[in-house]
Amino acid sequence: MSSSAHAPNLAHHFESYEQQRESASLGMWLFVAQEIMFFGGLFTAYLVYRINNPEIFKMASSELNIYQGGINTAVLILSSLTMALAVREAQLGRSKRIVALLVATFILGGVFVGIKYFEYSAKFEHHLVPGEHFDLHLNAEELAYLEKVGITDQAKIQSRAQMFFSIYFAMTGLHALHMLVGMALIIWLIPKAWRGVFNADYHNPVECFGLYWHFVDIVWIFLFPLLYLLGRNIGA
Amino acid sequence: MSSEAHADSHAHSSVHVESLGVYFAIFGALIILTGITAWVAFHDYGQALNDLIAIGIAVTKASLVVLFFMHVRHSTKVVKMVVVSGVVWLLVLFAFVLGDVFARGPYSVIG
Amino acid sequence: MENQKNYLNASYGWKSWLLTLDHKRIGVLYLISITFYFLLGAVFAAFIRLELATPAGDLVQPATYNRLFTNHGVIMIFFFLVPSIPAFLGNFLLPLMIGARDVAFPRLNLASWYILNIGAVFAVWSLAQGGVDTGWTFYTPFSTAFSNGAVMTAAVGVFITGFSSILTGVNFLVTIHRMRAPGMTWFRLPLFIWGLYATSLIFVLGTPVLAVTILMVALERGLGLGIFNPALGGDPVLFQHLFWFYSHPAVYIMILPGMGVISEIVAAFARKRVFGYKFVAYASLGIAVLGFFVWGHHLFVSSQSAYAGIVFSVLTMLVAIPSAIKTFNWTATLYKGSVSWETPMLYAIGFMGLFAIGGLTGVMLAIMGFDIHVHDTYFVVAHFHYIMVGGAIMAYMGGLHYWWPKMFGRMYSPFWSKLSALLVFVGFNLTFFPQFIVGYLGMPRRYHAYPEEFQVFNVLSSAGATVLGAGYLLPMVYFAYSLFAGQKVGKNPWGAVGLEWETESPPPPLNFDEIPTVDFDAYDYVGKAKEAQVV
Amino acid sequence: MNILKNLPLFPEQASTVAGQVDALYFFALAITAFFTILIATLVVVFAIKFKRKSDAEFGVPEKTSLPLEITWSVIPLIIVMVLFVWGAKLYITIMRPPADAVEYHAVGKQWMWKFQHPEGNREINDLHVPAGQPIKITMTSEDVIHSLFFPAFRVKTDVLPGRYTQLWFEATKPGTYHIFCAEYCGAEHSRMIGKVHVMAPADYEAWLAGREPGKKLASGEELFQTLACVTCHAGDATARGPLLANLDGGEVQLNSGRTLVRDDDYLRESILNPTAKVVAGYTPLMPSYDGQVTEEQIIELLKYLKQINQVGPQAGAPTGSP
Repeated sequence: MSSSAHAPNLAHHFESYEQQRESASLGMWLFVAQEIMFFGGLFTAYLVYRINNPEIFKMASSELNIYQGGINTAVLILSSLTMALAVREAQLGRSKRIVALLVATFILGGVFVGIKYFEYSAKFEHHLVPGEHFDLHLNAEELAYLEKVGITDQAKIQSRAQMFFSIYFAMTGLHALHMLVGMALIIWLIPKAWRGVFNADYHNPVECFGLYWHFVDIVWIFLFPLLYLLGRNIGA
Repeated sequence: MSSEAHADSHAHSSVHVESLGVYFAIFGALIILTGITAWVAFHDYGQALNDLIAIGIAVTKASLVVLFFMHVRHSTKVVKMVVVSGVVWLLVLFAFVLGDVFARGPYSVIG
Repeated sequence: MENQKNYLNASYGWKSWLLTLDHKRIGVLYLISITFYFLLGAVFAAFIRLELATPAGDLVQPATYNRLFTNHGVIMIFFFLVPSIPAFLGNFLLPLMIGARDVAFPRLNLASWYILNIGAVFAVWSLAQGGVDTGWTFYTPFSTAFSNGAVMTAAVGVFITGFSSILTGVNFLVTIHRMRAPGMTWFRLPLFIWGLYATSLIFVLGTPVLAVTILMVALERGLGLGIFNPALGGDPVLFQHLFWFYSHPAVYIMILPGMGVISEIVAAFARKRVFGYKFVAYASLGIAVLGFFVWGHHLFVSSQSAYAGIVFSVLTMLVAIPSAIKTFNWTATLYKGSVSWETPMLYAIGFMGLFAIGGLTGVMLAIMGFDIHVHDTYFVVAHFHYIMVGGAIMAYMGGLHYWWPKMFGRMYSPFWSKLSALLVFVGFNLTFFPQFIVGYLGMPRRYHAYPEEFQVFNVLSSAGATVLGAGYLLPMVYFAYSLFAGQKVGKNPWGAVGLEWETESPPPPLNFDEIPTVDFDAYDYVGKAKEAQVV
Repeated sequence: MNILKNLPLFPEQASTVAGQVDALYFFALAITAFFTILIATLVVVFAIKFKRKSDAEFGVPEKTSLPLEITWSVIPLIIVMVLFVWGAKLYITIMRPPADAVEYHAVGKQWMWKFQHPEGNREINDLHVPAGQPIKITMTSEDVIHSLFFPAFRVKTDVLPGRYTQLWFEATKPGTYHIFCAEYCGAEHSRMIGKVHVMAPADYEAWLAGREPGKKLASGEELFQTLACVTCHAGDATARGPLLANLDGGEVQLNSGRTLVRDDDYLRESILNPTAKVVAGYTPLMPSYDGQVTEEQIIELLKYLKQINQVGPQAGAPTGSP
């Protein structure tokens, strides 16, 4: 204790930087495990209802804009790269580069949320928000496909499509909320990085935030195929 | 809080700094896999196979992020255990709920 | 010792408490909060028992009664039982028992306390809005579409409170992994720490599922999404799966740390190492892990498939094994011990009897053919009160009496505390044993009025509740007295083994002057005996 | 004290399974009592026998005994496995109705039970059944989840909206017993109760005969005519709708190529969402009857459809109930 009493950024109850760093990283990983289970509840609901309504989910999924979803996937992966690099720079203690990469991550996060905003607006315009105004329009080809697999009841198609969009909004909404929280945390990190507090001994905040950001990326890695890519194979 | 902190910090106190090349390679792999998963989605191999490929690619991508971007490759055993537990518990939730759903059949019969 | 600073007198003023990062002060903050929530929950219980003293629903309106039992459940479970032993006793003792200066994340620790109370504000606010009437289980579609209570507010409260548990769990796990004193190996850890570790696992892996499930209910009720709505093909049974995925392990959140407390008390007051230490330690983990595979026994009559039911039933049966191991090992610890009948020990002895009944009736409920009849009757109510009150609260009271002198440096009245232990034991049995009988007779739970032939048992129950209430109120008096006028105690008033007993009472702000090096096993009463002889 | 005169400790046994449930209960109770008394006795005896005599006294340390640990793990394991197997077998018995069970219907609704006899009589919160006859109750809910509970029969099953669940019993002892709703369902949950009247078969027949016909709901046959089902499902080869035969659990092939069992859920869906699962070889042109028929009318229709099945497919308009 006495040897590290004057060490900057070493909390009083830790004996060494290594203990502090490993504690922070383990703590963050436990939080990520918690997040897995949190989204896990939603994924369970998705799986149950998709198993119950495979064909209608495909039709509803086709309504999503694959370009917006695809670009967002790329944006998020790129932001994961900039974040990973920010952590690397933090390990090396290069403040300016940390700031630059954090800013890049923030901007990419902003792009993602921006695209999400346009995506949501389109859903409102097209009456794809669950509720009494919900109205899924299917073209003749899609209707023909559904008829071929034995689904012709319009009320059922509408209700199950609403279920798809309920889950879509719950999952992507919660994901977007995580993005916003992440962006707020970047704003908290940037001045710290600017002041040069991060170095090989002390970079836990950047590293832990990185774990959070990557986790949010991973959630999207699953959401993209599960929500956007269904039903694209029809007629292929 | 001061710059002296940098001076007397041991340069590599047991922190593993990954090389830049690894990060860019993983990024490339993630983008390519995203392309493949989108491409496959537009081809019909039978729904089961399509789903299997989509999930397989997503799991691969997630593993790459976890192992490289999140440094689990160089993490302590405890951290690895936490990652595995998180996934295993998720699978428990899936398995038992879906087991019942399959055995019970679709819930509702009303339109 | 007199002039030494301790955590209580190190600083003064509101701020020094409300912004404290000291785990011991945060522990005391939890004590104050959960005592308040306990009293609140108890008031609801009192009204319930008063209403049920007569068969007719004549005291309150049915809608009011539904709000009473719902709020009794919500407050007692989420705001008292879940944080009770882990967040209060655990917070205070975990760093002391493993030889650390604090938990790994002190600020997060304080945040957890605030989160609990913010959640509670919503719960209390829901009372001001007329209360919530869904039962603590929030079953859909009643909660999403039919209830006219303040479901949203209560759901938000439960959601927020969940994060208090999660963050406490994260904090404890990291603390146990990373903050142990030199020489404090895994198998030198006191069994209370093993209990906290197992509990924290459930906090981290179970609570988020409850949080997201409650969130889905709120999204459905508030925003019109339809995840459990039968009209959209939604499955109310899916809600039950997700809900019980957390809520069954939550029972182990309540009992596991209690079992840890009992291990500590039994060892200290028999002056003997807990028999089969490793088995008891592994049994804690076993219960925590197995506990995640058994939730479906709440769904035997809910149209869950028989196949799933059979799997859940057999897995539930297996939980009996680690529970039996613990109980037998505690009993064996007493054998050839040096048993002292202090108040904490009386609570521990009471716990063993009541937990045996609670656990064995739990096994009975896992028997599928039997559960069909007693499911959702007072048999279930009696069973889980035997676990939660007869088990968890008895252990909580035992722990509170055991560590009270450590926390505040003063002793309480042995006479009054023993009397209260007796009152609690007698009152508890009188309250809840008749409920087994009336449950088997078929009285469903959550009934505001009931057929006349059940009255005898309900009168007994209400009478017992009065005794039980007296048993709980008494400690408030003698503990308050002890705070100011109790006899001062030294480091180790019970002559117990454990790092927490090697520092001052109350402990100094940083727990230990020097971080101790541990070179003895947990409950090393052999070493203690030698030491005593030398002296 | 009046209430003390008739103080029950066990509910009446009034069904074939009640005795079996009670036997299992007594066995489990004996085990519970044995272990509780064992532990309580040991704890108290040890606490007295080894009471601390002086403050300098310490416990005598003991090595953990592996054989002991194994013993007190394996014995409980064997006991709980016995309980599990016994319980699972009984569960199957209680959950699976016998083939000769007569089908009744129940609809749960905040806060009442609506019952229908196979003969078409309707009752609210009262149910008359003959003793000695297996009775299967097919149930659904109009709103929230309820649970139909007959304590004297030891049976209970949740009643869900949008789905059929089943429960069966064979009453053995004439008498009047409780009906409870066991799943919390809102404000008047504790008033969602009723009485089941078990009658000797002859009495039951007399009771049935004595019911005013006006209380009866339109029979399935009448509905079949008034809803114009008969126009398409008359049963000849040229009809637009499929032959309504072999409806009770028989298999049918669909347009999609799938084969499924024609159970109640399927029939119900085919009335409410006729185009959801169309029988192979037919075009989906039947209109939906969602909103036009009540749950009880559907139940009547289903009963009638199954009667056709028993009488034979050639009878386009078989004789209905008397």
